[in-house]
Amino acid sequence: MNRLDLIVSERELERLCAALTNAGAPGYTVLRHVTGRGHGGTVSEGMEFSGVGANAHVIVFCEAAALGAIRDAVKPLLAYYGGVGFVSDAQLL
Amino acid sequence: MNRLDLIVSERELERLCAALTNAGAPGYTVLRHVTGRGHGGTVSEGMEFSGVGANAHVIVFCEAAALGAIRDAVKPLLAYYGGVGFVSDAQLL
Amino acid sequence: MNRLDLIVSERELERLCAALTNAGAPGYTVLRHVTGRGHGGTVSEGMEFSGVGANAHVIVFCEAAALGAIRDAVKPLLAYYGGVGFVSDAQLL
Amino acid sequence: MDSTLVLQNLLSPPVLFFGLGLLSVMLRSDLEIPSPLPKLFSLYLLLAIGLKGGLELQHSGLDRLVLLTIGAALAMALLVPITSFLLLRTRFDTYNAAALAAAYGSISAVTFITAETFLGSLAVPFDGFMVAALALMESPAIIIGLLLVRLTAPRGDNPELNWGSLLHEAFLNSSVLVLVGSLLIGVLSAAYSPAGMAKMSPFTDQLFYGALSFFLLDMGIVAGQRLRELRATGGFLIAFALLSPPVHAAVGLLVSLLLHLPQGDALLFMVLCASASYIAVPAAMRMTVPQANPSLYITSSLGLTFPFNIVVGIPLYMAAVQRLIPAA
Amino acid sequence: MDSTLVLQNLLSPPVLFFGLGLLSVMLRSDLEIPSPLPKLFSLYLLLAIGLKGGLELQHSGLDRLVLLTIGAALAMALLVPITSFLLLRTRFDTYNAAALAAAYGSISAVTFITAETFLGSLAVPFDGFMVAALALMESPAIIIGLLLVRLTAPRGDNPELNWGSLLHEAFLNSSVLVLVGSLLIGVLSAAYSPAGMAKMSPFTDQLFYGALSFFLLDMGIVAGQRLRELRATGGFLIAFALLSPPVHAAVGLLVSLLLHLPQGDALLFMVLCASASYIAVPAAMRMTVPQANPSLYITSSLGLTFPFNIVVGIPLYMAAVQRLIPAA
Amino acid sequence: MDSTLVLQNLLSPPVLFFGLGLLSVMLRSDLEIPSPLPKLFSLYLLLAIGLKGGLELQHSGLDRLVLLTIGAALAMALLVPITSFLLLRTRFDTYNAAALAAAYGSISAVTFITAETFLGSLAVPFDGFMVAALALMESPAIIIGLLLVRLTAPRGDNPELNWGSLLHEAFLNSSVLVLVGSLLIGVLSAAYSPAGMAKMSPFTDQLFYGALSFFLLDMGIVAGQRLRELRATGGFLIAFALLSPPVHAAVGLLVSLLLHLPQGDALLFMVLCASASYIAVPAAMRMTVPQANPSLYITSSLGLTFPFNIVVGIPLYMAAVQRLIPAA
Ligand SMILES: Nc1ncnc2c1ncn2[C@@H]1O[C@H](COP(=O)(O)O)[C@@H](O)[C@H]1O
Ligand SMILES: Nc1ncnc2c1ncn2[C@@H]1O[C@H](COP(=O)(O)O)[C@@H](O)[C@H]1O
Ligand SMILES: Nc1ncnc2c1ncn2[C@@H]1O[C@H](COP(=O)(O)O)[C@@H](O)[C@H]1O
Ligand code: NA
Ligand code: NA
Ligand code: NA
Repeated sequence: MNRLDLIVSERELERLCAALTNAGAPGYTVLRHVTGRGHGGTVSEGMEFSGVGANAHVIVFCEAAALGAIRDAVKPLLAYYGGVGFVSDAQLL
Repeated sequence: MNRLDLIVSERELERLCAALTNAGAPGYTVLRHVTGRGHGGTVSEGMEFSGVGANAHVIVFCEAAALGAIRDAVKPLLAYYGGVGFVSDAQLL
Repeated sequence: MNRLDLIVSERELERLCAALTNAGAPGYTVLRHVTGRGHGGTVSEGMEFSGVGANAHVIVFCEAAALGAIRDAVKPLLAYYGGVGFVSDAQLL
Repeated sequence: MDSTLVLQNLLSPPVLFFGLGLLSVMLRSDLEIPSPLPKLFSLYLLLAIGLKGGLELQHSGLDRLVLLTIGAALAMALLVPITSFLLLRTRFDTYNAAALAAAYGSISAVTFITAETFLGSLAVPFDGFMVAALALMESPAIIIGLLLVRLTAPRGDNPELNWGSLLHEAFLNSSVLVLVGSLLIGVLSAAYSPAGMAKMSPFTDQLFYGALSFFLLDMGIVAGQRLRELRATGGFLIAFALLSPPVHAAVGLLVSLLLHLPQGDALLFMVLCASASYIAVPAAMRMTVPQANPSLYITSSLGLTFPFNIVVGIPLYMAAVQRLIPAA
Repeated sequence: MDSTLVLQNLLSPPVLFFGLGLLSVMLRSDLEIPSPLPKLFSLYLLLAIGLKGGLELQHSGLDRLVLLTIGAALAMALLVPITSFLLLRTRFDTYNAAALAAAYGSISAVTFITAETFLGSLAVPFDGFMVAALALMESPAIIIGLLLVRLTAPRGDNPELNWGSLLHEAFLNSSVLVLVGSLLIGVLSAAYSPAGMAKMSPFTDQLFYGALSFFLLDMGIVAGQRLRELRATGGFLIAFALLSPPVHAAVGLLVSLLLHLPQGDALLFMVLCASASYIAVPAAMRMTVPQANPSLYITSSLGLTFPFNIVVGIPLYMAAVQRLIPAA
Repeated sequence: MDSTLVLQNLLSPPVLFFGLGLLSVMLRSDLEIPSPLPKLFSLYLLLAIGLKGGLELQHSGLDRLVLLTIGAALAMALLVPITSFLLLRTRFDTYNAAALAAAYGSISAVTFITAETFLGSLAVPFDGFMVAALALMESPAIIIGLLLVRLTAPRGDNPELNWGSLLHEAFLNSSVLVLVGSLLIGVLSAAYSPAGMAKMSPFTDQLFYGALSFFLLDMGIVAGQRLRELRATGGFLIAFALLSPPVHAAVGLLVSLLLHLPQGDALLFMVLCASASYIAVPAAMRMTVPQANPSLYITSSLGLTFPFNIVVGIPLYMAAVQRLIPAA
């Protein structure tokens, strides 16, 4: 199996989850109120009151066979809005 | 070493942590207020005020030798209450 | 690529992030309000009101080449203040 | 008369804010009251209502009517879940029928509070001991629900459940604890620290109406999100969620007439019977009957029964009360 | 006279708490108002100001002056972003210029609220319908901003954007929804449930000043954090952020004179023109113009323009108002 | 007389809510006040007490008694940690002894606030400058604590610590900053913006008692959780945590007699001496003396000393005050 770690702005979260569901992800886990630093600079919780929001960390465990479709659904969102995605190996407990 | 990712309802968190400790896990890290989608449908923060709670994400780093006991302690909880568990490889920094 | 998972007290978070940046980490993601159990006992959210804080979970994805410098920057902090660090493999999505 | 009461209820700030919350979900706005702010308001409301009830209970004391009313409340907390279970069992498996029955046998504190506020705006008085009835009706249905599962489910399906943890879940869950605790603190402080109770008043009395409105904005959002899952609920449950409240309220009215309760107490008694729990019971069922599907009992109690009672039920019940019980 | 007004503003609790927040960032204290507490206060302020505006609007009704003022507000919500865009485009690419223009064409509710509070402490009256102008000026600039991008950006850069989601973002974002919703609830409740409105008053009126002070403590922290990023902003934008407010306020004063607005309404109108959005617009731009750099539009509107207006702008504009408009 | 005072304190809403929190932990209820709500209440209490102290300080001015009292407070902030260190060093290593000494040399703002509320319910007046003493006693112990480590610990164990970051930690931590900042804002606003201060009053005065009660509910939970870890603490530290408060209070009473402080100020002075910090000091020690075990200094100050003072200590000290100082 594979594990995906996607980190995007909370503003795009709904869009990302819809894309994951459409691409056949069997499930996902979302951690909100996440901060960090990337190419787009530092993201803090300071602006959360304004609706701009912080980041969200989305974790997907899926079969290797499902990875291609998910990648195709997710990559354009990351490219247009920013955010990063990584894959690693995992097995069912 | 191994890394375990367990995602359960916050309602079972205390029980899960007790099971981990009893099974000899050297430590664990808990992220609460986690949302997501799985076989049991979508979990949001909307019902947190009611005590139903959202999900919790529990991470355990342990020696491969300890994995068996932890799996035996955790699997019945996941089977009865729902929730998912995954394993991957990791090393001490 | 590598994935680093660092879990420290929120009190040392600023110091850790500065160390990561100085050591050339290309970015990082921070999850605050994290609880858990380790050699230092149990950490809960109960004392957050007091400024003592809970834990923070910091994730870094970096090239294997950058790992050495990051390890050298992070290990002394973990040794002095407590906290744990683990490495695993990962690839860009 | 009915339509005036409905309109007066509908155009009051708390109900309008509830509507704004519902609307924001329908319009898919990004409005959210982020967690744990709803918890702050729900804790505050329980604490304030407990204190006020305790203060009044201390002044009125425990006479025969109080004990009779509380006894009747407990009887309803047994009757409603058992009859509901028998009805629901015709369509649902034993787990879901029991969890739904427990929800409808228990109460919704926010519905009760909204009814109190409605009485306040009509200047109809009510007694502090009704809060004790509220507190005592929350737990029994949780136990009945699990007993029903035990008695009717196939053997061997229920590992590791024991009476200790069940009673704990029923009587020591946070909402019961805060409500009962505040009630007792109200009784004690009213007796021994009246100056202290007076200094609580700006917090518990004056802010109450605004805090309720703010919380109902969130409840509107949550109820609206639940309404989206209505498809999964099915026509039978929708009918049950909308028709059982007036039926249970009618039984409550009958009991109120027998007990000669005054108008205000009668309305509150009806609301206790008519409302369904979406706080203590779902939290307990999630743990003790994990085989039941939470989206059934939460959607019906929170997405249908709660809005029905808040918007239509309360003025409707009041109209019946005014017709059958003379004003004091 | 000016210096008295400046001092009186500077030494009022809300502005002093704003200063304390700024100071804590400069001194690198670990003071933080943890999320989501700032959201609680910002929702509360919008809700309270909406209700109060609705109450007064219901009393005053919609006469000719009201409609003219609201029309003028909408005209300013078109004029300011277009002229700002033309100016900013000389230094920034089309995306950043448009996002900045949208921010300055829209409004800052907290600046407006602080101006109302300032008028309150001077005992200068103002009209409830100004809140309607505030609500209506929030959205148009979002649309203008995106239209400017569409008309001037190279083709093929904007995938999947459609008018539906743009209008949705402009008119149904949470701050517009809460403000407009509370305004309408205020109008309705004032008409049909005056007792309900009276019971809201301790929550919406009496707490208002304290809640504003607490929120401005957080705004001081956030503005201070933004000020640290000033280096990335560049001299031109710094000048724009500090000079455009008095220029836009002057235009606003001219319009107020033409409309014969009384002192209080004139100040509020000027503040609407002079303030820049750091809530609705950045949230919308992040989504609809992701090519623009948020740290430019947030830093300039929140780190520079907002403190300028709060600390210096409001008393300055008031001094001009007092010079040119006779007291009622 | 003592027992009346104890009972009156015990049955007041704030102390009863503290007890409810303790009870909920003992009964293993799932009641929690989720983070960051406790932070909201603790920030609010510091802000309100600072403002009120500043207002009164502005009215009373800085006379000789004020300066003497503040000087005595600072002397106690040196004496208590040094004597405590010498005692604790007999059983603990230098790090733990110093961290504990720092906690007991510093103060607990919530204990102080509860004592003020207790005086309020007895209608015994006290002076605003006592808040200045509170603010000034918070920091010195942090510095003493680290100095004790430096002077007594083996060389080479303390990397990268410098005076800058220590002073920063001592004087600019968030609780000192909010308290001192609000005190200064209170002084300034009372002088230059009395209307503003009046408008703060519903927020800072009227809500105070209720907010304190709510916060003490959480403090009861946190203290109860700490009490569970008592086994790790050891008998010596338990004795120290329960016996040092009356001893330090007695020294405080002696100083109060020498200074001819009136009853109210004397009680507050005793409470400052008797209370231990579980906010600023633990946060600073976690950073500057990581070798010390937080569960020792947090458990003893929060799990033992704090409840002792809240429940028993305050009325006990008041009984002594009433015996030795004539009412004004
Ligand atoms: N190398 C990295 N390791 C961990 N998190 C990262 C990394 N790069 C970016 N992120 C996270 O992804 C968010 C968006 O990244 P970016 O679009 O590059 O600004 C950042 O705010 C971080 O939270
Ligand atoms: N494939 C998956 N990847 C990541 N998280 C998952 C996955 N499946 C389930 N989860 C998480 O586990 C929770 C419980 O899963 P379940 O019991 O299947 O409903 C869900 O709410 C998700 O947060
Ligand atoms: N084996 C482990 N697996 C997961 N998290 C751990 C582990 N050990 C420690 N932690 C986390 O790291 C924090 C600090 O660890 P320590 O310094 O060992 O007390 C703990 O509070 C846990 O959140
Ligand atoms: Na019921
Ligand atoms: Na503007
Ligand atoms: Na002390």
